[in-house]
Amino acid sequence: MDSRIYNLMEIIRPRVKEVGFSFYLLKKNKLTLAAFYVIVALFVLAILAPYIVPYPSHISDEANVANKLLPPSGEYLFGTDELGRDIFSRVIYGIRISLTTAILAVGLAIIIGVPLGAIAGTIGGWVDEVIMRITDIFLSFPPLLLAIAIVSIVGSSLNNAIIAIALSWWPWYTRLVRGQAVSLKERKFIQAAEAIGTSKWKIIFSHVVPNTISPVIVQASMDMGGVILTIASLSFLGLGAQAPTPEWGLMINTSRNYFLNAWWYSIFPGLAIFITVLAFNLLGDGFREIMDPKTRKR
Amino acid sequence: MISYIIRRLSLGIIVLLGVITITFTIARIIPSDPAAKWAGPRATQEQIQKAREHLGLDKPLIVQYWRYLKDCIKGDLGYSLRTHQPIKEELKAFIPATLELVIIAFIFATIIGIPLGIYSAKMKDQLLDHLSRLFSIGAVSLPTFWVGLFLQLIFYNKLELLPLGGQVSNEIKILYEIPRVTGMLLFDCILTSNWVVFFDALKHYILPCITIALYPIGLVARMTRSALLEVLNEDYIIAAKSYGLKDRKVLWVYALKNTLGSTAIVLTLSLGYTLVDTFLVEAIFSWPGLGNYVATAVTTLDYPAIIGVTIFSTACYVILNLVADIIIALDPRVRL
Amino acid sequence: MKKILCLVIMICILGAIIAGCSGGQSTQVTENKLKIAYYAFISEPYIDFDPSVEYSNGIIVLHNIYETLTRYDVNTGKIEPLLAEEWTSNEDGTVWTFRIRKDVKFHDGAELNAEAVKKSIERTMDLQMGAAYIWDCVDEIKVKDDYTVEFVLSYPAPLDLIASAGYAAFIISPNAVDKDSAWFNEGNAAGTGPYKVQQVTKGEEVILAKFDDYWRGWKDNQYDRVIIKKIPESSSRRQLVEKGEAQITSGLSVTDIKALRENPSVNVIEGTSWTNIIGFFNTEKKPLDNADFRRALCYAFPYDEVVNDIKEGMAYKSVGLIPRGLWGHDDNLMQYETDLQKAEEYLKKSGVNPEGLKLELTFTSGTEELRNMAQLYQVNLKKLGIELQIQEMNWDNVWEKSKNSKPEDRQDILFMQWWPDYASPMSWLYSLVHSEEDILFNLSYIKDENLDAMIEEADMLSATDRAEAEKLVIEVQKEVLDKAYFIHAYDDKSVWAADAGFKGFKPNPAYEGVVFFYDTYYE
Amino acid sequence: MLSAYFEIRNLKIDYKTYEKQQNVLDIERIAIEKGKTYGVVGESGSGKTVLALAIMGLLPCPPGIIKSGEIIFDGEDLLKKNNKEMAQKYRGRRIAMIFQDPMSTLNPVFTVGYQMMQVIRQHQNLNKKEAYKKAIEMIQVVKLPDAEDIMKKYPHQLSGGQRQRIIIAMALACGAEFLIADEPTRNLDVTIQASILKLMKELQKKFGVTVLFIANNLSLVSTFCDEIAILHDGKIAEQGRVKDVIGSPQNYYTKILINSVTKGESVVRKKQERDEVLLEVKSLKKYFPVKKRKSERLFVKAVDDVDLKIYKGEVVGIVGESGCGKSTLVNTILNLHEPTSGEVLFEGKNIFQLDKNQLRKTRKDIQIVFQDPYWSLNPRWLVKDIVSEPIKVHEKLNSISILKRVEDLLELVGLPKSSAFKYPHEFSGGQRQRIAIARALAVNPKLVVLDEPTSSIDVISQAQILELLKELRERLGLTNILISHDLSVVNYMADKVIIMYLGKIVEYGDAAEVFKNPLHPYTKALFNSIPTLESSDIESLATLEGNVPSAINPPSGCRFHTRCSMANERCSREMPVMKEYSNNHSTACFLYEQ
Repeated sequence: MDSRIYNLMEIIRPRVKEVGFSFYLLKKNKLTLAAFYVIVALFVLAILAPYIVPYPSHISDEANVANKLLPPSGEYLFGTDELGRDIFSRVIYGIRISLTTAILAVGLAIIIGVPLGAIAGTIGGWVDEVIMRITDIFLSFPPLLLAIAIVSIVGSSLNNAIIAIALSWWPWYTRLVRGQAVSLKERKFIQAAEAIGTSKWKIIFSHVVPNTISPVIVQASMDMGGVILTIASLSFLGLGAQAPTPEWGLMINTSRNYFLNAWWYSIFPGLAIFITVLAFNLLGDGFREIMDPKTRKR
Repeated sequence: MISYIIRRLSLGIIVLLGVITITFTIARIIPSDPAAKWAGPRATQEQIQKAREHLGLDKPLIVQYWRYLKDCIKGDLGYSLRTHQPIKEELKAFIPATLELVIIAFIFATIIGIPLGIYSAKMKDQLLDHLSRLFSIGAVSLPTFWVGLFLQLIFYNKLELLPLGGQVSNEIKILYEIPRVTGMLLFDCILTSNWVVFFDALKHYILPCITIALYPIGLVARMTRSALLEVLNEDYIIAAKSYGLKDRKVLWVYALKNTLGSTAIVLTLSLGYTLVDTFLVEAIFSWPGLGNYVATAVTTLDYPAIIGVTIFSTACYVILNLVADIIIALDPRVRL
Repeated sequence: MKKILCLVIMICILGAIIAGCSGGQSTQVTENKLKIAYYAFISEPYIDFDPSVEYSNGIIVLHNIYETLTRYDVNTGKIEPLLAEEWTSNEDGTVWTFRIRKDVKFHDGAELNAEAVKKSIERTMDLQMGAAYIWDCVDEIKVKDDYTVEFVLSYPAPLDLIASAGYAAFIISPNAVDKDSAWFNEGNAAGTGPYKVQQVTKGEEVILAKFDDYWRGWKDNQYDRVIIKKIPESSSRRQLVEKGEAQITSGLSVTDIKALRENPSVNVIEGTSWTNIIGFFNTEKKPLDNADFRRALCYAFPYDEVVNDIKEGMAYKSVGLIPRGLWGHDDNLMQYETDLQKAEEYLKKSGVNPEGLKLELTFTSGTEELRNMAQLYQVNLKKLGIELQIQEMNWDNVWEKSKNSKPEDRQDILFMQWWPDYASPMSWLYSLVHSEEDILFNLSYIKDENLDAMIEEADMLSATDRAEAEKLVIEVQKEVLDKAYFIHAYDDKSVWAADAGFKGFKPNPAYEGVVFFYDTYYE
Repeated sequence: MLSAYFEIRNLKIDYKTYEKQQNVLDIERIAIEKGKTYGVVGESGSGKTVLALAIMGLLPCPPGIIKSGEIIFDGEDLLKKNNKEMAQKYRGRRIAMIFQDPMSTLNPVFTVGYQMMQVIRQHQNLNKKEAYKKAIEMIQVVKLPDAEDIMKKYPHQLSGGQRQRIIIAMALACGAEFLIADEPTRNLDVTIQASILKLMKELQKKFGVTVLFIANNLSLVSTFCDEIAILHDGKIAEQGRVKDVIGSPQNYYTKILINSVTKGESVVRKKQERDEVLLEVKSLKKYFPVKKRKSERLFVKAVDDVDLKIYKGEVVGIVGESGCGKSTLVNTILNLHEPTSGEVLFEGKNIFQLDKNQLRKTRKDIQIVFQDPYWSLNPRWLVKDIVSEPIKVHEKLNSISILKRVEDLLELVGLPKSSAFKYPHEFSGGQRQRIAIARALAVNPKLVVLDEPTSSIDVISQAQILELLKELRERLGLTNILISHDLSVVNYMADKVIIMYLGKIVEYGDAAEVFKNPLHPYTKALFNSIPTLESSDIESLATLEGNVPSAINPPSGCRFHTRCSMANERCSREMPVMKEYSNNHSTACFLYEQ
């Protein structure tokens, strides 16, 4: 046992080096690095929102109609909305909503999609055929449309929107992971495990799934942007978040009525969506390059 | 090749059957009673019962499913609960306007997106590449509806350059005959050489087209770039260079043809996105298209209409995928 | 090959754009003699083009194509003749005789006579669609002579009023009466109205052209063409009117109206509306079955803020259930005020513990004012310790939920607009207060035999003894207010924005959203 | 100093990586006289390909940095030319390159003809017709039949050998005078390798081309070239005339290299009687169905009617070219495939009829070590998890005793205990192969299959791994099946040898006997087509005509008769059966009937 503790440093150092290497690759791509910082900042803002926002009560506890639709000023950085609430505070709080919903939707899609893909790719045969046909069916719904259909029928709420988006998003992961699994089968450690007598399920979940993590992360980071945009679109159609939730799409939807008088009401939530989605897309693109084994070769 | 197409076709049919099944399921699990909605708010029980019989909802599920399936195959998508009109007819009226937008966006995506992606890949990590990446990723990160609103604000309200919405000006509509051949206005104008209407319409098309084309242009440019970069790393590209082939030839001929398959897929994919984007944008531009129709159907919970549109767009999507697959099949690497 | 194709397409498009920019000016449309009235409407101009069936937006078009026997006059507040020159009823209001105007032509050339009236109304009654129920009282329609028609009712009813209804009271050409709905929905119409159909685009727009043989005749400065077009965005509609493109529009957001008031080239027209906004309590569910608790909730509602800040004065505070301008309205009725202290008192009195109490509020999505109102209400209730959950839904989902067979599964509070099918307070009392076996619109789920009896009696009297009926209507309202069955949020105003040159328009609360283009002219 | 026709002076190339800027190439001088052949031997990672690309001006910079040096070709310094000049004047026109992997060097979406004509027209002012004629001519020069037919084909429709010939044709099409061949035969079978090498030699003489030949195989380079340089870690370890370098190596690395090639001879086998049969394969067939075409079902007959016996404690080597069925045979024995027919008896029991429990037990007894230790270890697992995987499947132990076992196993294969908590990528190829061996040994198997255990690791580690395997076999009394295309490895390790061709065993016997006295014409050709340090020149190598026939539709009669120089009419009619020729040495050939 002693020897193991003794060698701890030796074990840790390569991991640190690995992380450092990833960061080095990230640094090489300025745009990706900028996106990375933006996302870190967004997460920090989301977590600290209640403490840094000037009017936390403007999220749902307070309204001051007398101050409605004031232009940006020192007091209200982004102006106020139709109920006299501080748009800046609400936009910052909106990060929380967007990030959590996006993470939940993507997470749900991964939870459904990845195991199915791993099973299809590893087992093959008719199981593969059935899973992939179902996947094809779901893939052939244009992405937002299925969500629109589901939410408009089961009722609009943020939770329903998340579920609907996950339902229309999982097939991408199934497809991706299946492809990975099929190529992993070529790698001999799967055969080795089979030769040893490891069970199929063990092979799927301890050999195949962990090895699909990097492409799934790449896909997920790119999807985050798409999902945020989709949630905003649903809210814009009145099918997502409910007032007074400071969701960006809902804010833009509301602002349409004040569009000509209060440009600031539409522009800031719109910019917030744009910046967030852009950052995730850039990061996803960068991740794809970084995680690509070709680039990873030193 | 033929057998491959047949196989793809049958897969497409299976997918469509699946889509119909899913929509049927969605339609049956909704809480509200379609018969009551059909009969109207003050209907008596008998009237609702009559509506139920009329809509075939009194039959066992299996029978309903079978009927639904048969109808769908015949292209009959049932009746709108709101207008009581056959959805098929309503779709026929609304599809062309949307289709035209989508086609124009598609053309833009092809003639702007692909070259942009190519140059970006060629100039990897140079300024042009960074700018083009920023543009293409920016384009896919913008909320379309928001862009539409601001374009209107700038070009109609502030600059007074372009019209606010609709397809043609009212004066033109009353004074001139609006050609109707395919339902796609610009195209019809060209067909009938009706240039007055054409140029008036053209002005109306600019803002919606820009709004809608932004996403596919960005998507196609982004995907073309990454597909091309992958190919440019291949041995045969280095080999081609080692034979002394010109860089231009290597890029535009040797590398590009290898990305054809993925570009085709992205183009199809972008069409799907574009179609859905029109749902968000058409209302803003008062566009007499499918998106406007869906938006109304959604707010009034006209679920047969929603499902009709869903089935229609899915069918389009499946067919496009088929086309893309056949294009890919032309790639000799795919062994048939 | 592909490159060449791309090039050709690109050149075509470029050429077209260049030509389009320059061509726009050169092919200047020759000065047109036609005068066009463009009505930018918030939604689809019609849903069903069959005048017997349409129970929605369509009246804004149909009232310019078809006419009714009588019409509610907004200036006099009375029912005035239209296609009927005069009418009488027997004493108990069960037999009504209408004399039909002579020399009135339908668009298809047919003559208006008693037979045409009988067939039109019978068609509507037979189809039993839309608002056909308004004729439920009619037992038989008799043609007395060519220009006299007699209605025999099974119970007393104000048939002159009913004949002026916004929906389901149109007179259709005898040539069209036998046609089915499909024929109408192909864009056909045949009425006696001032305008006939020129072109319809379903779901989008309707273009109407002046009917030269219209019986009231034409003046020079009336409009030759009418375009009614769907423009869903408030900002778009506002911009159209501002730029002088559209002549008239409505349904603008309060900020847009506020901005337009400053604009000299735009007239903002206000008128009464019989629409009011009502909150319904789920009285079959705890703790809302407790009248004191409901009173507490009524006292917590931000009445003034809603009228002054959200509606910016484009609404009145409600007094009672019946909106002003309609008989049965009484300004002296008690009305709840925003008073959180009182609310607190009633809360204590009710014995309901607000801690952890969550109330669900539903309303139809997309209604900006309701959303804002709900949020303000939410803020107020929070001060009482009650959490209000706002749930915007499709009307169908709202309604479906409210009709759930289990009271616990229904919403707690529901906000809804209500307006009458014809000018009578009975619409509120019968639909919203009178007990129902199958829930339809009695969404506070009131079951009170006493109230039922009063309402039934008032209805009977309304055709014969208006004064007595009015007393009963006020009585009912008193009781409803005392029990706090509803939140009487506000009575809406009808607010329009029109081009300064667009004259002669006056909003008519009996025909919500309708512009009678014959009455309008340009200056 | 007078400069030679081609000369590299003081070339220093760095690669910029995450940690540091690393020197990858540092060559003091390489000089080649016109018309000569110069060989560079080095293992992967020694900087060979960097050298080739640097000469062509195609080295990607960054990450590459050319720090100093000159590459002088016919009096001009290539490093001073810009890209355009290189493309117009040198690449393809005067200097051409043959790449290592014929599979990926041709663009898959264009026909061979199109690609050839593109290259020809780039450099010669020819119209389409003339270019076409020239292309046909070049295809004939590289001795491919049906030139017109080949022009129309896409690369994937050609075999590896044909593709490499096309690449050679393209390289020579425009009259290049200097040819860089970067492992031109790497992915080819030995018999085809020999014919490609012969072709190259012939064309070199015919066109008077100077060749820079780069490869990792010392015997190959020494047979092909006049002068050689041994490249190690980017530096030249030793250079000079072939005879001098091989005959009296000075450098330590060169010695190891030479040693590794010649090790086979020094082994003395202990003769011992073995009578206990561990594994018996009886008329085993494994057919893989391929796509139905026109209602006719087709099969790839990967293993066709194979019998063999393996005794306890034996090492049996299986030799054959790719596609001969050796991997399928092994996978079927491992029960990874269901056989089409026949049986595999392990300790007398048919493994395909076992119930689940018995099957698990057999799986425990048969283990495998794969060829590429990078691909055979799960990169997301710690070494302890990899090694203990079979233990967890087959034995119920607590985690501490498992860890103890893992540590013991790691020590057994010569790795430190602390390796247990590292990931595979932290190890070198040789070390990874040790981990794979440890895993195979974890549950005390009776039979260990070694699938090319040394073919993808460096020479120094190769020797150590073979040593380890040998030692383990002595210590644990293992029975091994050894698959390898490297005859010297088989010769070094195996007691018995099996030669396979197209799914069938053609020769079988004691290793010493077979190596000394090969009987079957295929075995002879196979043995003789491999260049050795002794083979004086390329002409002496045996070649086989034609391509390996398709296993979907194998030739009738003796499968080898289409390529056999001794074949007669009977061979195409009848299938020869396995006959014992001398003690423990059998073959299936009519030549030895009498």
